[in-house]
Amino acid sequence: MHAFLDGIGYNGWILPVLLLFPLLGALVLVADARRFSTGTAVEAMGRSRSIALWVCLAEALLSLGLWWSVDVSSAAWQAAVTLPWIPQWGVRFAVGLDGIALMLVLLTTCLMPLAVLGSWTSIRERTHSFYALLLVLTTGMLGVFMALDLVLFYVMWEVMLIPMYLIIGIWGGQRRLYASVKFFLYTMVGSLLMLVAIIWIGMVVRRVTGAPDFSYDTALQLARLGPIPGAFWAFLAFALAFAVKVPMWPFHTWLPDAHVEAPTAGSVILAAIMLKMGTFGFVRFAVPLFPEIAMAPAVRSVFLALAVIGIVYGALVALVQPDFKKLVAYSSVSHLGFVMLGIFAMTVEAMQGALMVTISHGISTGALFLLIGMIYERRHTRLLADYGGLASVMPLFAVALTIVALSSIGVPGTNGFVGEFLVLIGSFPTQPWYAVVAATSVIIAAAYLLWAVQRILYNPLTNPENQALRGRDLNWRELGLLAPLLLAIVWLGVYPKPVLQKTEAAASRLVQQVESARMSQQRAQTGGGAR
Amino acid sequence: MLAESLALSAVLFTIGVVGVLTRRNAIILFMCVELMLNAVNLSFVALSTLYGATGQVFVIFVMTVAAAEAAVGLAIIIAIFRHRQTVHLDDINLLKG
Amino acid sequence: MHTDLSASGHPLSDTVAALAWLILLLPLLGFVANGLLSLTAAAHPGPADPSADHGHGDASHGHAHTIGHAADHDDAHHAGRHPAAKWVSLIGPGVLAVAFGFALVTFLAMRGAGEAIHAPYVLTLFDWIPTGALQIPVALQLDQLSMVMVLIITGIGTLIHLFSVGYMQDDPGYPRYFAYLNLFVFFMLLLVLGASYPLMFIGWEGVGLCSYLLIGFWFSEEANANAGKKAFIVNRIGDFGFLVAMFLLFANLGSLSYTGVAAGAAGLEMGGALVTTICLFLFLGATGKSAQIPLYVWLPDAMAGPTPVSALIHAATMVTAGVYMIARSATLFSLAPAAQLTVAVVGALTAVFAATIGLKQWDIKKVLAYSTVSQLGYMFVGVGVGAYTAGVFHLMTHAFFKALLFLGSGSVIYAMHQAYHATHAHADAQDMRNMGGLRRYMPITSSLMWIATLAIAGIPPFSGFFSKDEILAAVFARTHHSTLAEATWLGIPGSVVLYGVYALGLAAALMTAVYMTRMMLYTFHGPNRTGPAEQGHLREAPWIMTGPLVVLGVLSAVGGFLNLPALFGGGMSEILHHWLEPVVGEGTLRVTLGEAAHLSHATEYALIGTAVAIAVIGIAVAWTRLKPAALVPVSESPAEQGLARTLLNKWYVDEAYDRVVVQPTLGVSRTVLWKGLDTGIIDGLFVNGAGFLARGLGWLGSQLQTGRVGTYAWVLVLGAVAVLAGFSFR
Amino acid sequence: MDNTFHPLFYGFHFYLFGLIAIASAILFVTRKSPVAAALWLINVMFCLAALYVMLDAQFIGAIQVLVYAGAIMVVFLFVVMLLNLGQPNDLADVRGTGPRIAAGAVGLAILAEVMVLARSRIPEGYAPTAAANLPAPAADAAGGVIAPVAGPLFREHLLAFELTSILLLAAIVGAVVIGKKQGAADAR
Repeated sequence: MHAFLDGIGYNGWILPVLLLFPLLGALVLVADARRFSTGTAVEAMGRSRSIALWVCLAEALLSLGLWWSVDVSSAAWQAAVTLPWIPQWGVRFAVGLDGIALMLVLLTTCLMPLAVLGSWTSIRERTHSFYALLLVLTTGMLGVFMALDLVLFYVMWEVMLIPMYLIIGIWGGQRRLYASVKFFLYTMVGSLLMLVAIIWIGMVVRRVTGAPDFSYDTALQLARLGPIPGAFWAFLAFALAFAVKVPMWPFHTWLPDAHVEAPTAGSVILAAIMLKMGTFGFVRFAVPLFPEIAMAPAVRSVFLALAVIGIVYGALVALVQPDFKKLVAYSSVSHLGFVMLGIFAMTVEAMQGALMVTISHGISTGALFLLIGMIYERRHTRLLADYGGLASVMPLFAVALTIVALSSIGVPGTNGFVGEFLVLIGSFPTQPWYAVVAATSVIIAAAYLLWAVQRILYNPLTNPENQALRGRDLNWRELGLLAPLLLAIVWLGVYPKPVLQKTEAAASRLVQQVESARMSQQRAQTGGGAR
Repeated sequence: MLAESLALSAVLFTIGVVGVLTRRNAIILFMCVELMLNAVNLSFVALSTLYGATGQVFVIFVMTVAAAEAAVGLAIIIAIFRHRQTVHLDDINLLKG
Repeated sequence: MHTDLSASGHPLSDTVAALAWLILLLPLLGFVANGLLSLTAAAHPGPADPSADHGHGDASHGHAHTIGHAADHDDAHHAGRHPAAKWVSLIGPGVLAVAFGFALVTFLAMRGAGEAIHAPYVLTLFDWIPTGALQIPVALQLDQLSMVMVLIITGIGTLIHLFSVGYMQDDPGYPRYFAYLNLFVFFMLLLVLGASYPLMFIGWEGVGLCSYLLIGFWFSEEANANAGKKAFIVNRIGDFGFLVAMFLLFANLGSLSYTGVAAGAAGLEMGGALVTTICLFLFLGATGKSAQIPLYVWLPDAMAGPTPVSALIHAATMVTAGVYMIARSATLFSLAPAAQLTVAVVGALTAVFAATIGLKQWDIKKVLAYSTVSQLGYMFVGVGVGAYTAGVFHLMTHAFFKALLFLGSGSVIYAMHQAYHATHAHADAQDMRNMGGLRRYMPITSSLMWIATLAIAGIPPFSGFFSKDEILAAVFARTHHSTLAEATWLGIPGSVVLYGVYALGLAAALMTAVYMTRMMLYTFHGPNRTGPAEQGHLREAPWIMTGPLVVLGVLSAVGGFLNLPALFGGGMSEILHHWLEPVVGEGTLRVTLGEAAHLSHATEYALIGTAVAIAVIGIAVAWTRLKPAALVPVSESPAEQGLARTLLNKWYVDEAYDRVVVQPTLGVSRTVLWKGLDTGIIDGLFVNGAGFLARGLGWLGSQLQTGRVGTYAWVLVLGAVAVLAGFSFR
Repeated sequence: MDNTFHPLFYGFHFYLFGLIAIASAILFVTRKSPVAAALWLINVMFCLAALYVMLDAQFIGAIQVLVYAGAIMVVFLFVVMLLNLGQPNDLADVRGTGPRIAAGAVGLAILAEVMVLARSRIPEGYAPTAAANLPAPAADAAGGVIAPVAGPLFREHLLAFELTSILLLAAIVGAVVIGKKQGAADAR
């Protein structure tokens, strides 16, 4: 496999192609929409979704090569491509991957075809523009994961925001306008602060080296120069932008609204991939660029406290949600609280656990939203009280929902457990009390999900509308859609070794780098004390 | 006589301001503005005894401007009056925020 | 799957033991096969466009009628047999029988190797979580303790599977039932065979999952679904304790495998805070799984599941996982006398508390459920005082007679169902008040149930007597000259605590004898209350069900000879003790300060005498005081009064938990967290607040544009005045 | 110059015209009818003209009378007559007592501040340079009274002069357009 990939110089061109291919697809869709404006809505739906599906599948196939071509053990950026973009400002189109980014890119490319399949019959009007937006969204997300240049990262961050805003705003539920505007403003405020921080970094680099340079590696060198005045505020700006995206506790109120009002595909992508932008941001930008500030005891305990509050708070509030999508949204807040706990505990196991939770949360919450979409298509309601006894009329759906719920609860043998276990056992040596409090959410998670599953699948089948679902279990498309996710849930639960090994090198490099920075800072403080 | 004329100019100016604030008739408002301009002219002239003729040059300019302003202002008042049959300032509030 | 024979040096490595993972794999294959059978039959993928609501569907509706549809009938037993029932009846029990065969062969190989085996035989299959310092391989550990457990699980499991073939044959969810049962056995085997705490934890949560699925098997009843959910959540609280214990172990000892922990434990100092906390958290996990005082509430509700499930999971295997876990961490527990005393005290309290509730229950399965909780209390007393062999021995004998009791009650319920089914009566088939005098209709079941009752009461020569007596003797022996005696528990000196535990043990034994005899009297003796029409249909259950009962009857009778006290057996004595020596021996010795329990013969005879006397008194009291003839069927029986009512309502513990824990949490999270904090403060104040602020400023600005020239003049002049003031005061 | 010779005469007349100006200004503000107000304003202007002359700004004094009082005030009167605003009774012109008191207070505030500023030291930056302190523009024989004004008007301030002429032109065109009959404007 290696020979074949090197033969075609795979690493040389793959990343830019991965970025541009969806845009191409979007253009084709737009062209097709104009040329085909005569046909009925149903035909338009058929054409647009099949184009989108083929583009996403091709993208996924293309990206699978990365699994072999990216050599995770080497410290250099893999499949790196650097093209000059705005030379005066020292801005380059620089993309590259390490172990962490590789897994997130693969998660994105593999989930997109499922998202398209998920909205196969639920999106009926203006389908061309819907799928075009989905493809642009893919580019934005992939760009964020690959960017090695701060300005490119920021541009991709915004490119990702606009399509999602439109998707929620146009194809959403009743309160979609409120939800989409809230989502947009929330993220925009955060990202503007980040822009200021990026420019600040550019200026500091210019002051140090004479020419402004926004590449990530030079920014990393910056961290080694020791404390720079204003670095704290830059870190805070980065942290706020990512905290809104994670979402961390106080900045999470956009998530339930955005999820409830987004169409199925929107919810799946929002939960499975876009929330990972925040945690990826912390792992790639906020912590490594300002290690001594991020790891300063005060800052670190604040983030740990917010993470743990997020975990317990998210779980408790999910317990009392009448709306199933809101319940899953709050559970996402809880799961991503685990990721933040893992990141700020700063041990190799905790970091690996954090990355494992991001991937497994992407899979299980993505599957959960797809399932909700499927029953919403049939019953057009998200309230748990309207359901009951579906297991006897829709056995396939019941099996799928049970497995996905168990993975989300984190029962061993599913992917959920591996991540959470690693985060907890990794963060215990450095933060025992935070880990114990976070572990209590294991109980609440079981409570709210099982209660929800019971209200949908088990209780007596009294509601006539539920009885009418007898002949309408999951169809072959939906089964084909869920099969890879269920397989991934069991596979990652039983044999997570390949994924863990892919991310181990990058995680331990990050931990060593931050630890060395913290040690040098402590030495400087103790040494400095004498001065 | 400089101090006294400046004082006088100040008094006249203040009377003009009070007039502007209290009167509701557009015409009278304009006249008060004229009075304020005259007060300013007085101070110009008073100071020109000290700083040379440029003060007086400015008085000329002020006068021309005052004339132009009066002309246009009155034209506007006439147009409003023809349209609204009143010059009460409080009734003319089409530009409400 | 490479079997890394790093332990190749081990004597067992070349024998059949190397194929131990087959024992584990067989039930998993059974689960997959039954699961597929269940799904393929029930699964009919719906129409391509799901939202096209074409009413009640076309032909597919009719076809789906027979399969997976009957589950929502109140009485799930007669809706017609599942088409794949034949295959499932073969796969389900067959898989387990083969596994049992393998286990036997491995056991014989292990016996053959004899004394040569001191180190456990660890078989590493593949890496599960290889990250940084935490390397968790999927490894199986085969030693004497896990061998005993595997034999119990597969042996009794096979019998119960055979019984379930008869019991569940007519249930439409038949393949689904056997799929879950096989999955349960797989996880239970993984729990006992796992070589490290995380592996045990997989099995731990896996069995919790299967008990959730099986308790809520007839999910169309809300009560059953609630019971399943309650069981899983309460277990999950226990699992939280187990998790924290694992974190402590990893953080302090750096390893999670048994061998690693045992090596690390040597460095821990006796009675230290660390080892005590670890043991207490482990015990919290055990209370969750094995239904001890704080977290026992789920077991009685678990009776909502089918009876064979109650027999297998909630009597023989799953609930004993806690005992196995403490026996497995004998090295840790023996270093923490305070923790051991806690285990013993909680065990004794549970034994008495559950026994009191058992006195007044009318549902036959509830009586047995509380008796299980009580007997588990006994086992915890055993392992709590460091007599790990006694605890495991009672675990084994209890598995025999409790499985027999449950299966017996299963065949009684089955018979009652057949009777009620025949006459289409809708009475509770599990309530003792509807039974009575079944001895005449079900002689075999009743005589076997008598054997089990005598065993559980502790009448010699039945197995219960030996195991229960050994625990009580062990407690008595440790009241002086043992690490426990010197330690203190919440200020009370160890020996006083142990005497208390002994007294509680005797009280529990007395009550056990009373409620078991009460159950036997009300079900099998006295006049029949089922009703004249039904009596014709009451008959013995088919041989597929009564066969396993006979085998269990024999085991309960002779089980005691496996570990005769040194007093009687001479050469044959303490077989189990010698067998488990390499695993738990060292832990026991540390508790007894090096010497085995050296009770003089006189005191031993005295102890045996008191135990037998207690049992006989119990039975006699029940026999004389209770009058089955006075009973009337449920429909006419009066409501209970006073203490009886509190006992019937299980001291209102469930209601207390609900009011103290569940409702406040829901209330707080709904009003304070969600409505108050989330939508109220964060959303209301900050997010929408910011919006409101912007709009407010806009409105304020617009007020200036009144359109009146006067206002503008005023503003102008005021501005000028302000500027002048600024200058004049500069 | 004059005051050195007849200080008393000069001072007396100065105060005389000052007081008359203030009195007529007050009366101008308080009159109800616009016509009366206009006439009082003209009176103020005449007093000012006199003051200008006393301040050696004879040309300005003449212009004041000629342009200001003569032309602008005539236009005002003309407009008043045109719009027949004369009747004082129907115009509750003056605002209520509240605003008037406030206006008075504001006026006093301005006066007070001006007094304070007048006494305060002129900051060194703005003090008149020695050169500017040359003797008052004596009416030299050649240019007569107008020369000192005309010189700077056409030398330094030529641009301003041209601009004002353009301004006047614009004003005229504007006034004509605005003042035109309503009908013609709609015809377009």
